[in-house]
Amino acid sequence: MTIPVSASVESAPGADLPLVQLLSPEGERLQHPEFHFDGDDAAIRSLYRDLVMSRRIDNEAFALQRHGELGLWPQALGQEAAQVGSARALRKQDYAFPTYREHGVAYCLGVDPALALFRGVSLGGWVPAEHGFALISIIIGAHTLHATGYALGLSLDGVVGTGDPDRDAAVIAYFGDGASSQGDVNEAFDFAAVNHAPVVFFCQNNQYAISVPVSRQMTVPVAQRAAGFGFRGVRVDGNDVLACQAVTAAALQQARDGGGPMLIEAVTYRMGAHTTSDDASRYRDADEVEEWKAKDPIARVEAYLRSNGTIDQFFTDIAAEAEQLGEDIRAACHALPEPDLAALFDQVYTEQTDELKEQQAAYVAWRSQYEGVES
Amino acid sequence: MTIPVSASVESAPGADLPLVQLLSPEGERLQHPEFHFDGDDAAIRSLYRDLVMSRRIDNEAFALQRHGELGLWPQALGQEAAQVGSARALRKQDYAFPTYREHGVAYCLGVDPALALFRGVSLGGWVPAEHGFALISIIIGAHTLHATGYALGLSLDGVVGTGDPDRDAAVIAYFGDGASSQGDVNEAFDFAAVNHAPVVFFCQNNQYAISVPVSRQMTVPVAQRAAGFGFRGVRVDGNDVLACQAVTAAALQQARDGGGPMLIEAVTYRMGAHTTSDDASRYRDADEVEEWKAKDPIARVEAYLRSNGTIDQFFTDIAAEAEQLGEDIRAACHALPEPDLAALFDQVYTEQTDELKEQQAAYVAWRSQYEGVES
Amino acid sequence: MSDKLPIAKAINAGLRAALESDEKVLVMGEDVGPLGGVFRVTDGLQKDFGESRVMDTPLAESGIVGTAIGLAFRGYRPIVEIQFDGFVYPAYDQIVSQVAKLHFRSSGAVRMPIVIRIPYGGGIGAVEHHSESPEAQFVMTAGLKVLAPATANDAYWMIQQAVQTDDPVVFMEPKRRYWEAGEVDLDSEPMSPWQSLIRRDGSDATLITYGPMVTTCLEAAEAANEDGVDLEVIDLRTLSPLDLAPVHESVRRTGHAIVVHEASRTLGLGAEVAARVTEECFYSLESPVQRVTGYDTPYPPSRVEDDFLPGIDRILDAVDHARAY
Amino acid sequence: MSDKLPIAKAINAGLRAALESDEKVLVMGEDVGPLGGVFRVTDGLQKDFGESRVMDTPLAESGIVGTAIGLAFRGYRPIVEIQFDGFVYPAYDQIVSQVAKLHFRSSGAVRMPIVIRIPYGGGIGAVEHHSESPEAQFVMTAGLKVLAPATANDAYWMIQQAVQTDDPVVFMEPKRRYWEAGEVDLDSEPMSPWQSLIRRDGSDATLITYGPMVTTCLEAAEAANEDGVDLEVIDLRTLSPLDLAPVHESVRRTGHAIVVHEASRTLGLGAEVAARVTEECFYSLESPVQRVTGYDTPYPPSRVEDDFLPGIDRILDAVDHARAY
Ligand SMILES: Cc1ncc(C[n+]2csc(CCOP(=O)(O)OP(=O)(O)O)c2C)c(N)n1
Ligand SMILES: Cc1ncc(C[n+]2csc(CCOP(=O)(O)OP(=O)(O)O)c2C)c(N)n1
Ligand SMILES: [Mg+2]
Ligand SMILES: [Mg+2]
Repeated sequence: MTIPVSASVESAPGADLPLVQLLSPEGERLQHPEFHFDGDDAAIRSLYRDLVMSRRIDNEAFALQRHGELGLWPQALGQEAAQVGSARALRKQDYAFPTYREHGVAYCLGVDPALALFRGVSLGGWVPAEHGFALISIIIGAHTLHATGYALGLSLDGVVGTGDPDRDAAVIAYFGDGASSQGDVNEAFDFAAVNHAPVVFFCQNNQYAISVPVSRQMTVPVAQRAAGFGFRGVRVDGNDVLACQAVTAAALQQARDGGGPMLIEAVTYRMGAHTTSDDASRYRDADEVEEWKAKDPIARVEAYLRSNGTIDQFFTDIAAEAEQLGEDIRAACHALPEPDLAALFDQVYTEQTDELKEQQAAYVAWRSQYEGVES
Repeated sequence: MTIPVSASVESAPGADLPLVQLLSPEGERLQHPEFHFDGDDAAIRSLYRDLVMSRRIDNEAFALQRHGELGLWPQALGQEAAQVGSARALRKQDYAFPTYREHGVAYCLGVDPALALFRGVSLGGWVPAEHGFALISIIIGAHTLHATGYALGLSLDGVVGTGDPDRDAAVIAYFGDGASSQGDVNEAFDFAAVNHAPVVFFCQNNQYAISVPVSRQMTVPVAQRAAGFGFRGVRVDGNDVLACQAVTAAALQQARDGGGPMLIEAVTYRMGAHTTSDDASRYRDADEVEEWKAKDPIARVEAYLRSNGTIDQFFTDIAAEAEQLGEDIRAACHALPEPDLAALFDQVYTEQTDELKEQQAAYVAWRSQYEGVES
Repeated sequence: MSDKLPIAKAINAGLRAALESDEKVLVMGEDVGPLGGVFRVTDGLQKDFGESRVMDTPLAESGIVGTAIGLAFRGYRPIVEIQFDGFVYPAYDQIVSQVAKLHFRSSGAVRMPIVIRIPYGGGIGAVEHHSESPEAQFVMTAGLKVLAPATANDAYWMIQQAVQTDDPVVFMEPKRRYWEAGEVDLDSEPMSPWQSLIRRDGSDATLITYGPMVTTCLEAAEAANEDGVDLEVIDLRTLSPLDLAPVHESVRRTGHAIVVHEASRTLGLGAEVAARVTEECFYSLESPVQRVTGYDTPYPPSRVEDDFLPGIDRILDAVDHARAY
Repeated sequence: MSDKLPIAKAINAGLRAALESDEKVLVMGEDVGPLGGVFRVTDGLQKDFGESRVMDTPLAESGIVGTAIGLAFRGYRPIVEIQFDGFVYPAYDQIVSQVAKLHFRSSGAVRMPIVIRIPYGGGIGAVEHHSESPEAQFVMTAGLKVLAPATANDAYWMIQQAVQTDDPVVFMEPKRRYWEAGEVDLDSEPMSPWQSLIRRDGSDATLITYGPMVTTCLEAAEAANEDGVDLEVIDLRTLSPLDLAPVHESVRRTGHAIVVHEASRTLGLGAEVAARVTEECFYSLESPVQRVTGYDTPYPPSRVEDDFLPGIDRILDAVDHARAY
């Protein structure tokens, strides 16, 4: 006998379950009994801008990789609404723990794209505390525990449930459908639940973990996992920026108010390959990708805005701004300083050890032999 | 602000939720819409015997520890119904993965009590394949994955869902309320779900993980965890041997039939300390223990049998048999051979390595210097 | 002021002092609350500092270390208890890939002042996974510091110094010595924890050790003394970074080095010490560095642990072997 | 019959042969199915052997190894793929506390014929956690065997021999050499995988290495040759158990030993080799064993990895240093 396997994405767990949706793929506004998008059309235009910029960053970095300027790039194409929608629900005092794919979140939080990391000149690239944005976690799932611990720290600091909107804070942890299988992620759910921690678990279910379809990770939607740990899980159309914003805002507010954790499953699709090293044609059909193209997260916002009086000029301006952003990114990439191994010896510990000092000196001495010598 | 903590056992998650119960603490039979105990009174007498023997083993080993014959003993006192009920639902071809506390399960499967292990003369003590009973897992939760893998192996072997009652097999994994927090256990749930593995997860929620009350491990009953992974969870009165037998039998049958995993939460109480090294008075009230005494798993079976015509002689015979078992255990404990470190070098690998051969020879040579010398 | 305290109580007092002196210090782990830990090392701390500063966690080591990381991100200084040596492995990923690397990954922008306390080693008659010596696994990991006190005074001070360190410290507690009492100087400015210390002067050979084996080596030295052999005993105290300068100086004098630890031989700390001592003292060594260690088997059933672990006899045999080389 | 194959393809062919020859052999891991693994090492296997024998697992390394253990209990021989070196740590507990110990715990009643394949090492320009060399963490663990092929022929045969071994084998694959082609003898009875091998005869000094550094050492030896220095190069092949007899024999001839590996120096395999070689060849050594290794920092950003990793220059410097000692 063989083990039952269902690998096709149509059979993805919960594919037919209702999602919170506030903007249809055709660009029509929808009502939901519980979740509402508060903003006006100006707010939607602002979200649109962030969506376009996020995509532009992603495309530009992709191109840079193709030109050999980056070693690797994990495209976020198709996931912009989930990222922008959730990130725009964050306040200054909140804190986000991303994965390697959260380029849109980084953009919304004012963090430069992770070019340094993917160029191989840095393992980080920014100061987390400056932006409320942790460094990228490559070990799948590990950072969901960091997010939970940070949230615990917020509780200990007394900045939860005080009622002061500028003070009460929460944490958001980004992770993928594949990550949900990791022990660490489930431990994070558990620690968050028993500590009533102000953390929102934001899962971008983009249907794949590299080549593995979500049906090999779970048999029921991951949103359902939350109830098993004692908190609420909500499924949202991850290609609908209004719904993502509204649901995340509500979840963060609950957390800030002292209402404990929530899990959001943003159902979306990874339009590109896993990374520039991946060949998605080995494991999925072009048809499937086509189908999701029709649900594009940006097109629907544009459709809504256009049919509700936003003028052409707005779109032209945004396009020009995106063009400029692309150029800036290229320039920034080329301007990235090369790392210096000698300096890295100082960064292992807060205080250099004698051992490392010796190794550093030996390295510098060794290297100096070759200085000025063409290799 | 402090983190919300609720440490009292009255607030244990789900303390007020209904349990499957087929025999009340007073010894009255109860009906349940779904789960039924199939046996007659002779079958109940047989369960009674196993309960008494299990307790006797436990008491005897406890006494042996107190007399310095064992280094440690984790009492199962109070958990006999959960263990005997579930174990008696197993068939010859099934396989159990225990923790350190499953003395009643061992007894039902014909495995000698784990005296060798707790005496420090062995790390194991039996040949798992002979009894369908794995060695004791001390690393909390790790073995739930082994159980899941074994169950996967049953599927691969084609001994699931054939309809042949002597062939179709399943696995049971024992674990505790504390263990449910471990990543491994949740990964086991996940792997079992996606592979539809014939495994029953049997959690003895005895209210404590050493000193930590279950309210620090979870906020909702662990039975509820299952639904989050896509399979069923059932709460059962863990002090009711009929209910434990009936529910486990149903779960195992579902698994053998190819219906996939199930999680059973047997709500019970650890009447003793965590182990003989523990002092439970540091973290719980005597009152609480008293309360649970009234729910004793053996007394209720005796009450039922006595009020339904089982004669005194039966109880006297069982008591005598238990007495004999106690004596046998003492004798067996004293007869346990001492380990020989020299021989252990041969057991690291299936084939001895040269390195170990040298170390073994060095050890033997070194030891021989002292042979015949009083230390 | 000074006091005679068993090591477990000395650490308890050190933790108390740490909790008192900095409100960002937290204690977390399994059973550290009302129970006070299975060895009572955290006894009374929750009662006095509250449930927010001394936290019983769920039973999940990765979760404990992982959330401690998040707390450190938020400016806390968590002291994590791993209940026994053998239970640290579920947290190994968080320790080696996160705790150890975050400072480096962030070019110094993120600090991880986390102390991971691990009662380790054998000799207490315990079941499997309760007697292991995993220190090498941490010493080999760049980004971690590793301390291994051997005396009550060191235990008291080094736990406080570990807490004050801005780098992550794995704090190895010699559990079989928990109940051995020693004088603790409660006032005097302590010596740096990052230095090894000559515990006994000697001229014939150098014993290099740490943690629970310090006592054993001192006993061996006493025994050797009766035979007219004068052994120097060096307590490494810090395992990462290693402070081998005093060892080199000693070996240059004695010509013989014997490393002693409970961990198995292959790639135990003794391998590194042997390699470095040989590198530094090549022409002074009159015999190759001897390693007296646990054997290369898993930790055996406790009834034979006394033969598995280095004892006075094996140490003296190694000394004889070296001196007769 | 022989064929010129890159190492990745040689392993693929070896896995295919293993799957063909024993129906209890399984392949499992992340992306090993339709994708054929991120390095294509399992390419085509699921297509030919089906989803029950070549299984894409959920994304959880502890789960993968833990379920493999259960399958081994049931009589299977699972080959587990860990996608990259740095992702093995979530499975570390299952590997060191279970896989390694079950045979010992059961007094030999339980066998764990599991192969854990780990593509390891740097030099491919990857991001963090994708370039590590965790072999020492397994070599130090009693109960595990560790193999590290360096050539296509060894890769092809050793993976099959690993699968046939009744003990657990951690199989370290030199990922930066995956694409380097070598002659594979598809017929001839292979030599034992538990032996080291002299890859190049020499008389002036002995380079001791394994895995990806074998090629580098051979290149270094060629370069030295031009300067009239004749280096012997020994490929360890098996890291646990170590087969050092040929090393000792060689060092007794040359008087100089230089160990080369990518892993950091402290408690890298070189420490153990240095300690043992010194123990065995004390009077033959004209210089202390040199270690040419990665530095004691976490693996750096890839743009500087060429300086971090041992290269020909550093190896030759160490040779010069030893010979001038
Ligand atoms: C512990 C660990 N195991 C494996 C990997 C390799 N890996 C990188 S991304 C990935 C898939 C992640 O899938 P998912 O969580 O769905 O996120 P997505 O890439 O789809 O955004 C895998 C297996 C890793 N980075 N860490
Ligand atoms: C990985 C690991 N961490 C910690 C321990 C120490 N420990 C032994 S039993 C136990 C509590 C287990 O509680 P539970 O799962 O509820 O089982 P119970 O003892 O109540 O039967 C702990 C923390 C361990 N054995 N393994
Ligand atoms: Mg995904
Ligand atoms: Mg319990």
